[in-house]
Amino acid sequence: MKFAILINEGPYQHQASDSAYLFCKAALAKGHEIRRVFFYHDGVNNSSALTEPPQDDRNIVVRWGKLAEEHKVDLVVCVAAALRRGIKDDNLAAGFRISGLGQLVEAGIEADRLVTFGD
Amino acid sequence: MKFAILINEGPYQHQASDSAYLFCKAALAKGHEIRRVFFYHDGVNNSSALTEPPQDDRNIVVRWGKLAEEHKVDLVVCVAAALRRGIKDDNLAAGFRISGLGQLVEAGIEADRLVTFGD
Amino acid sequence: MSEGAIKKFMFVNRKAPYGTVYALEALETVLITAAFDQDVSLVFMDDGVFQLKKGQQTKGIETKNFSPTYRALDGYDIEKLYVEQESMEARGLTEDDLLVDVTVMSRADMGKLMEEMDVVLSC
Amino acid sequence: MSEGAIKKFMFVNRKAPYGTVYALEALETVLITAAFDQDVSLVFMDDGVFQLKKGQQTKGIETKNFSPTYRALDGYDIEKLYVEQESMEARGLTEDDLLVDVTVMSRADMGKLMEEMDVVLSC
Amino acid sequence: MLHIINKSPQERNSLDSCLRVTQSGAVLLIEDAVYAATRGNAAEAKLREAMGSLKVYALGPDLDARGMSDRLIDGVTAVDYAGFVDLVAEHPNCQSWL
Amino acid sequence: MLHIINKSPQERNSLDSCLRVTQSGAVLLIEDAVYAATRGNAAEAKLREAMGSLKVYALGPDLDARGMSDRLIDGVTAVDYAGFVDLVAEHPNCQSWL
Repeated sequence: MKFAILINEGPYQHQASDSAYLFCKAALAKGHEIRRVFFYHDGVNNSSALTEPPQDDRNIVVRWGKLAEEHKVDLVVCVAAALRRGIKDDNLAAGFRISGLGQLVEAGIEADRLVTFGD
Repeated sequence: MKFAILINEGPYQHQASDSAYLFCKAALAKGHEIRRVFFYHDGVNNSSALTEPPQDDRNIVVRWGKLAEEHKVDLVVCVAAALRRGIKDDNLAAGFRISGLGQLVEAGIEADRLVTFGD
Repeated sequence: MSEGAIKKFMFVNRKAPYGTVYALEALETVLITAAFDQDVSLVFMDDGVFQLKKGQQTKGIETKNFSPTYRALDGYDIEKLYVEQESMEARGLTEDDLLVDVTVMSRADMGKLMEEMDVVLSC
Repeated sequence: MSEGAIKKFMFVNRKAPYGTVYALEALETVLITAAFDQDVSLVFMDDGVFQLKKGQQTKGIETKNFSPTYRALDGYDIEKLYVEQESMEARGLTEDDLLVDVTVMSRADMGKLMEEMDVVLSC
Repeated sequence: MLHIINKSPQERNSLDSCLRVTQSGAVLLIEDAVYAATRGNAAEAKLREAMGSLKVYALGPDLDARGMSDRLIDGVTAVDYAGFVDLVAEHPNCQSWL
Repeated sequence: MLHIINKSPQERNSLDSCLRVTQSGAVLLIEDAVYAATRGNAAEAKLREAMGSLKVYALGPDLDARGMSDRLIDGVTAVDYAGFVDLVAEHPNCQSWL
């Protein structure tokens, strides 16, 4: 089955990004496809290349990038929300790309299910 | 009177930073002193130099910087929270400085009132 | 899915305007979804009904008043606006207080309508 | 204020752990405040009482379990931990369920205690 | 003590929690909390009851933004940001119920 | 339809709202919403009532993290993330009550 994921909150502040990541890992392990992960609202903050969590904590940004690389998951950051919050190509982490909201709608159309994680 | 301000949420997503800004402007207009504005939790995202809101919207980051310049307000971003969220000297907006949580405690001790804005 | 596929998208607005950005950024998604020629429904329930309140004046909070956008939805062929009756009543609002024409629905009918959707986005 | 001034700081914890970062980052502030030799009180009310629940096992959500920190507060001379009785009862918890020794207080006494503080931080 | 509430009374429990423990002082409603001070809101009864022992204020610019200024409950005082500053200064301490 | 709730029933109104409009299908409690499925919580009665018409699930890893696994209400099914995925796949559509 093809899933699309929408993440509305930034890393660390809310559990949303963690839950979404663990959902994606479980879905991939079951042989499902993650068609796209779309980052909206404060969710765009998940793509900051400058993030440096404490060494004994998870690195949410890097973790998403690795998942994308290993499983060819398309991580798309909403350009309008990103500009409002200071995410640009300059500080965009590996594995993410910036694009328009149309990518969310397209994912909703093409995927069998869209699952939202937020606050 | 000396005020200290604590801001726990990022710009745009929540009204907290807007309310805090308008409170500070009103306090300064009344002749009070803003001893320090401390940015914690997602509040650190208020200091991103890369923020570019739509032209017909307020620029929250620049607005804080101007207030700091005009009224010598000390804008301090918590280093631990900032590292978790990808705010560093590289992308720190004018008028802000990064320092430790001790600056919040010190502000709480030195100010007559500490007012918190958050979610 | 093939070219030209049409899905039923529902946007469930449950948050008040201005306190958070969700209402504003949800509208952006609604407009784009309509541009993709999808079947778009908007639901306003809980504090989301406040988004449609007439007379919003944002000058004092130095924030953009985006409420006129709801009036413009019609021009994008977005005509399915539903308000849950119980939510409206619990906030002292009537249809006359709202910026746009809506279909007022009971909570039971609202639940049934949600069941029929392909994609439900909560904002 | 002069050197060596001591103020009464209260941290009001009203949020559950893990769902948001507030509980964890509040603890960081608590420790620093104690390091400044201030008079520190911690209040746990509403869902904040869940922060003190025994038996937290975070491996399954791949997040750091910070609950042992509450046990360590004693070592930083942070000994004023207050739990509101009504909040605990509404969540099916008793003192035996908590990681640390606390003073259980009625809502009325909690309100009075807050009045006596110099700085109240809500997290 | 000044209690500052910024959440809608029907979305979150912060107003309820504040009123549960607070016996005296003042409550200032800002941001989405201003809905609590409007006629017909489900929170109206509990707010009126609280007004027996607490002074209640609501931030005017937040009422205006939400189109709710004309339905403020009698006995609640609307203040602007300058009034917000005065309230914080006049009370010996304050607390934001986040 | 699968309804996903992620907020504590005593902090926010999302569980109440969901149960108000939903007559059938399933509810999955994740993150802070798992407290709703624990014995002694003020939400227990309303959850038990909902279980008359809805199937209720709770995410095990979130119960574990909060130290609440041993007080899950009888009749609520704990699932892991794989079970979460199955629930989304099995139902024709889903909704997150944010």
